[in-house]
Amino acid sequence: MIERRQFLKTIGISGSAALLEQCAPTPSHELIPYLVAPDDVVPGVAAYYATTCRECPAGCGALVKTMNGRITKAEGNPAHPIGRGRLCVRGQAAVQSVYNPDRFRTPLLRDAHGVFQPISWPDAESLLAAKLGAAMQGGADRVAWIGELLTGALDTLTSTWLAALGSRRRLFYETFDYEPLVEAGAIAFGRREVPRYELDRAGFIVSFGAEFLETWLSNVEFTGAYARARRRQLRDPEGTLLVVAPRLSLTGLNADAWIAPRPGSEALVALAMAHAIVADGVAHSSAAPYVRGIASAVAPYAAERVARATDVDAATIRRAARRFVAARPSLAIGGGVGGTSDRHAVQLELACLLLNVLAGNIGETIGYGAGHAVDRLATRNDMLETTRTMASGGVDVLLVHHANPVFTLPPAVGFADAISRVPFVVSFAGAPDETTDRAHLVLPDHHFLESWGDYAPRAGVASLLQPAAAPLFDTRATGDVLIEVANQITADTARAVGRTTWADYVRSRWAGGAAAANDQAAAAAGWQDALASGGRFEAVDAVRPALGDVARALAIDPDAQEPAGPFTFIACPSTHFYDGRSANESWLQEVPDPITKIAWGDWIEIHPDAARRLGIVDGDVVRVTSAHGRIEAAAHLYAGMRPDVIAMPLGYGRLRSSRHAGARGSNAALLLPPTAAGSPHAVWRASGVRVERTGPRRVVIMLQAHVASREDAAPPLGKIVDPGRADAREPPQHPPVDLFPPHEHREHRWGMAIDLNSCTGCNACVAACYAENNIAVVGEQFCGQGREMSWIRIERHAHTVPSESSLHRPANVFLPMLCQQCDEAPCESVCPVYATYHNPEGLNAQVYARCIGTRFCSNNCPYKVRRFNWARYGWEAPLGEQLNPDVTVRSAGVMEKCTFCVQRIQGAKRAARLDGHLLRDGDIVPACAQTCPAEAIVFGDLHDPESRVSRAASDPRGYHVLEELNTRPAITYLRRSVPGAPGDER
Amino acid sequence: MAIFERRDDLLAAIAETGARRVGGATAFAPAFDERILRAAGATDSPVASWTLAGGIAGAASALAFTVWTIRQWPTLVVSGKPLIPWPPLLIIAFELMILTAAAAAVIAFLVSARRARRGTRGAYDPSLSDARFGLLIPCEPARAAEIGDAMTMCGAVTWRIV
Amino acid sequence: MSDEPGAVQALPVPDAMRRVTRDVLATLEWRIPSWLAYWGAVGLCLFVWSIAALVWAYQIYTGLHITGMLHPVMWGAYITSFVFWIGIAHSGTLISAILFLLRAHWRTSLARAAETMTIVAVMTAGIFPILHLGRAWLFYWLVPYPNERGLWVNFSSPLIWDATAVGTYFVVSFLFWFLALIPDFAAVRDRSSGWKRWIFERLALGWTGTAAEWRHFRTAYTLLAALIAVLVVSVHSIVSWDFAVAVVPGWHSTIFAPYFVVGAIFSGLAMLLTLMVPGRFLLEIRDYVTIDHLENVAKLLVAMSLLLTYSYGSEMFFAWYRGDPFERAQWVFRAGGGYAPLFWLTLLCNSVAPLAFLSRRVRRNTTALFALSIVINVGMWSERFVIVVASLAHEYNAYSWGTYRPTVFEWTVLAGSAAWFLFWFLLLIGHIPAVPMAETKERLLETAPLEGVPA
Amino acid sequence: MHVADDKLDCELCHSGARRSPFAGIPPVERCIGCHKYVLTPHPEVAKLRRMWEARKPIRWTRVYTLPQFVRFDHASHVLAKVGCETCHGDVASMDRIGRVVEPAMGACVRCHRERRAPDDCLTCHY
Repeated sequence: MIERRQFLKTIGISGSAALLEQCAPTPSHELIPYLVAPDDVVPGVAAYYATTCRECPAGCGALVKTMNGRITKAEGNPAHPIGRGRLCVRGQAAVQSVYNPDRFRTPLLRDAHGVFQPISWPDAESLLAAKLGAAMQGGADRVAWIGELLTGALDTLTSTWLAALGSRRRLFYETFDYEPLVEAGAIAFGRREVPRYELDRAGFIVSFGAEFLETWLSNVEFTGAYARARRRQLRDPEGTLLVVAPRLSLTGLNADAWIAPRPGSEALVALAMAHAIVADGVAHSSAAPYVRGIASAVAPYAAERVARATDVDAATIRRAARRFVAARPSLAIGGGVGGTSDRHAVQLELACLLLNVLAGNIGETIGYGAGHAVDRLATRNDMLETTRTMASGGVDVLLVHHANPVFTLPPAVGFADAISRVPFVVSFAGAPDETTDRAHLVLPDHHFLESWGDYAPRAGVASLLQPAAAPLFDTRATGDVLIEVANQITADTARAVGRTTWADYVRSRWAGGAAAANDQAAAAAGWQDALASGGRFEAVDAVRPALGDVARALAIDPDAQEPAGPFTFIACPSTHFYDGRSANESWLQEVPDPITKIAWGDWIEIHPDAARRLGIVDGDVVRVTSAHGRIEAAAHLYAGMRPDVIAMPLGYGRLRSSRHAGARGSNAALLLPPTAAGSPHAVWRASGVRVERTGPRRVVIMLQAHVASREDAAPPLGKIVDPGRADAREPPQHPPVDLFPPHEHREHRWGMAIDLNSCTGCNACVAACYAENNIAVVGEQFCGQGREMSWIRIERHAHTVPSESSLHRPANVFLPMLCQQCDEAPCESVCPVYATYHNPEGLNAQVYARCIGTRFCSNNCPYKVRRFNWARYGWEAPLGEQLNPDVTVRSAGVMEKCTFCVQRIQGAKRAARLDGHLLRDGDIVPACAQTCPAEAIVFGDLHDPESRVSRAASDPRGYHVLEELNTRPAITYLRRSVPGAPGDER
Repeated sequence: MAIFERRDDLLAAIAETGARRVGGATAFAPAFDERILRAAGATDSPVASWTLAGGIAGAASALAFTVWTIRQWPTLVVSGKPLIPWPPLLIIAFELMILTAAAAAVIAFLVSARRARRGTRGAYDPSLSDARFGLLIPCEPARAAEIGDAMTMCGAVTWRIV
Repeated sequence: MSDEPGAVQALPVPDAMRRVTRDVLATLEWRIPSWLAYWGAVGLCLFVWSIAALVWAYQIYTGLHITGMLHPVMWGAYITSFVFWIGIAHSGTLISAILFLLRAHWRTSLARAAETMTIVAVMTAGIFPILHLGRAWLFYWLVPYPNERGLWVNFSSPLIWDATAVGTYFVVSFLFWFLALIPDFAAVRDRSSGWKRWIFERLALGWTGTAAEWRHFRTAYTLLAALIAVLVVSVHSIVSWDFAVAVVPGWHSTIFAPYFVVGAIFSGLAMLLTLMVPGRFLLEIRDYVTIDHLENVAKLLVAMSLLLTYSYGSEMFFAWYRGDPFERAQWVFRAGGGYAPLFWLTLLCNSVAPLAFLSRRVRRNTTALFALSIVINVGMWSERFVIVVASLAHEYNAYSWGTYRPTVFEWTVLAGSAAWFLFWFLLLIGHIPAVPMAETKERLLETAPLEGVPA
Repeated sequence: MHVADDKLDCELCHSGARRSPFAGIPPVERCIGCHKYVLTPHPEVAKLRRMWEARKPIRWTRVYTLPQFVRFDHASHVLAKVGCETCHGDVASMDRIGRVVEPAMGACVRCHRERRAPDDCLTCHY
């Protein structure tokens, strides 16, 4: 195993004797101790650092696990209000981007031939200083900064720094902005901010396309809240979530009900609901002062009147409206990227706010006051303006900081041309992307897991970033670079910034905030406390703003039809790649998309009816043409949308030849206009697009053979139950029969309970398992041959529940499938060499060292959760350094599978032994359960009747997958509650 | 030692020896023939009982061995079966029974065949494996000629003293 | 020589017996005109299986990904062929042992070829379980030997039963084969000189053919025949349990044991024809392996084919009658899914084609016999393929259905195994009496008119 | 000789043994910690000094190795009162450290069974 040796070498350098012992297949014959032992590293013992995930603007708290000075795993920080100790699939994969082989290893300068050449830091910095000095002479605003969303230390530093350079041109650019929402807030309540949504307090949620379980605003936080709401609403015959959108995103698939209006008419539906509430006079008392105003504002939008424009019948709208007020406190969420951002985006947000006012949700489930970092994002207008300035040569030096506008802005904006007109472009990116391709100087920043910093997603949540490991390459913190450069340009700039290091800069600011600046002790204590807890968190109480006049802003012609054209194209954010930034992380490529289960490639979603009309079958290459561009990709038939809509995920078609993302698929943004028609906002739709079949089938790697249930298959394994019968315990259809006495497990009987009612299918557990268990990435070709290695996978099972007029029932079940640790496992008895057996604690053990690879166990596993090493799989340097030293790396020809993270079980027992207490419920948390944002997975000891898992397992909704086979799994699944679900299928 | 061309002559010759009160004659044949065997009084064989013994021994030791190995590691439980599941062990035992029984049969044959050849040294003639029959009659040299003639009478093609 | 039976029986007994010796020995002493063809064939086989050996080496080096196997179809062409060859191994013993016990005397002249085929087929089959291992170099862990780890094998595993059964079967059929050869070796010994004589002296173990020797010989032979008759049935039953004890829909069936035994005998007989129709020309033994013998084999084939058809029928019937949705889904898939062509081919080759043997003209036409025997071999292989692969491709969990197609590497290995089989078969049959002489002579004596015995 | 003459405790230098799966090798810093004062004239110690000043780590030769699919946790064994000498032998009496117990599965299992420690495969293999 070459990659292991490589791994070893680096360890040898870092000097830990311990790892040699642990990881060498052919152990080296020398032990190299530290010269001076670092105080926080005990070889072989994990150290955790509290920091903040910066994969997206949500800013979840993270605990980073390091072993022997290497980052092996990222987990959520339980002390942190955002994420509450959970991470999403992208957060889990963040560690992989630390060891991304494509990362810049040194600063680079483009030479005369346009080729990057390494350059030393001092040279690079003085060069930059010179360029900036020159630009300053040119006048004001000749220097522009486009970068990721900043708050706190770096925010202050950059603003003072730019000010010193005489520039106000600083844009915080995020691909997905929340401009309409902010604007609506301003119009309705005079507050330019994104409100705080408390989904867990809502009795009923209506989402007008906001994909809050995937990428919208703060998906981990919202997933947890939504799951809690679902658990509370379990027995509600109407369910918890109604989605109003032309296409079902992952959030939509998790909804109880779905209304599919004509694209662009969502606002009308919302207004019609408001109209219905006012007309029926069921508005909440707290809304009394505003009812008349609202009534006049929404007068034109009677349900019947908008029915034609929206293609939603009046009765359904009324029903939704009644339900919305009845279930107070409820919550209406508007916006969302793939869903409904449109030229009526602001109106939609306003309509949502009106609904929330009418139902009396303001201050209950939706709160103003805290604001959100995204309030400070540059608007699409700002971007266009700057683009124009750049194009007209108004910018001498452009500094790009962790942003990739060249790729993420729709090409129609023309940013790529504009940037080529800028004489000197500097990028702080850590890895190559489309923007660095156009940069003249690259000053690679540390990875955020290697850096100092802070980020405050919203008021009251001041979150700290601290390095979990020494920088892997010759990178430098952007803060340090700015300080150094400022000190080189002029005396003034030097004075403005001061002479310090970035780390001190951050620390001083935090210490200053901690207590009275003069109290050193308190300052130090506050700093230590922040380091330990990952930041400073206090509650901010919400304000109840008064509703302003909205009538003017709501000018939609209720009878207007969307511009004609066969199809509306929707570019959806990717659950795995966000806007494409994480597309180079092989875990995210190999773990299939939660909806389509497609890996390693892009696709275009077409409704089966439309496909039939166009003579397109699954996998055909289709061309989509809009006014702005053309795309070709393989068709994927998806019934979860209107027949007049086609959709495609963003994040593919990265031009840069980074090894995994590069040249894979095509960029959905190609089809998008620079702004929505007749509005200044960004838009992720293109109406009036043409679709045609251009080519024969292309291989699409779909890891789930069949999503929908088929006639030649048996009923779906993921079961559903009607809310009415959620407490009705059905008698077991297959009472266990056995010739032999059952196992007696002396001490423990490890078991798991998975609540299908909570699971949203977000794939976080899958990525966590890859990280924890050294699961090999087999790559595109092998995935295509069905040889992926994932120990846990999310199966999507689609049930058919009849829809009621315009109200459809998605009835989707996401079934996390992993080794069931059967008491009477079919796999065990067929192994000739005892490589797999039943251990005294109820685990279905797999001893890799003993396995000779007859593969009978896998054949005999009804759940098909065993994975075989068909080849010698590698970890390209430095990816190998992420490997978890507590888990054996499996060799070719060996079977492997989930063992409930046995290394964690043994670790917890060991820890308990060492500080002499007994194992408590919750001491052991497998990686999947640890990260599950919906807290759907509970692990524990089935022997202890008081344990959480025992209680969960005895839930009336509980069942075992394929229990008729009498395998006695240790995993109990709890049926998903789906309104209108038929009686038990079998 | 007399060599015959035809089986019936041999049978006659055997009868003749009986008449002349010379016992213990050994008949040679190129192929198995029930009549010759009956005439020559080769009726019973120990092979059968050996085989039986071998079979029983095999089955017993197989059972003992498998049970013993399983008891070596009592924590290795598979599929919720009891530690010592009899159906598989019976299968193993059965196979080993057949194996040892067969081996015993062959060994028994080799041993008793060798014993049977004792005292026929030098009598053998290559033609006996082709188409001819032979009869080896032990007698005191005095009667050799007489018996030789008798054999010729019965149709022996040749006879010689060994 | 003619194709007419009884050319030998017509002669007076002693001459007939001499004639037998002469003809059979002729096959050993390069006096056969077809010796060039013989060595050509042997050489070709050697070449082919050496290529396959190289492929195996590569597979061990790079891993099993060069095969078409995937999740969930973890067994493919290798295991299919294992079952196939084990099946082939069955007719040999069936013919010798069971027919011997039943005093079906026509078996005599076929017995030697059949038994040789058995031994070689087991040798071939035995390779595959090792060949398909993920870590083939650790195959010896399948053997319960005392080791430092204190670990033994899991006797509950059907694979261990399998190893035991196949091992036993090989040893016992070898003993049976060798025992029958002893008197014949003696005959060869007496008719050869020099180093050959030296060898055959050793092989004959000092056989002289006294009445007592014959008695012991016959007792041992009969007992072995009896043991083997039981063994034959048990071995393929156990092979079938490899599948029947699994929970896989399409495998989990109680009729598998008899069903596999019948199939095995069926394919074995077919293979016997495939070998002996050309073989009796090649070795010039048409007087002994006459058209009557071949016809008898054909008759057996019809019987077996009917039994097999019955098994197919009952298997499908119970799949439907049981009412298990997964089992039904499996059969819908077999008949209509990706492997449907093979499924129907199987029925055609094994249930329909052999019915041609109902006509006497076909039974006695060597070309037809040969052609049909090939058809049946193909049918039996694809039957095993459908059982092994189709079942795995379409199990309980719709998430992981998959389609398996053998790769060029696997085909090479399979071709190699066939070559390996022919190589050893030709080598052996060419260097031992291809027809049991002693037994043929015994038949001559038995049928000889009994002249009056002087009182 | 540290053990024999100076009666030093193993864990003084191999401090990992108590708290980590790995006993660990003392950092050069710790050696110097004593040898700044102790036995300074000794040639070996001088060598040590030179390395310390040159900031060069000592390259120790490895005596015991385990394959990567086995987990051995020093801490648990220390806790279970399994003395170092059980595997490493009586270091005091050794002039040059050598293998006492062949680190193979048989030895582990035997010892575990004698001491009623778990003989479940997952104890060490995962």
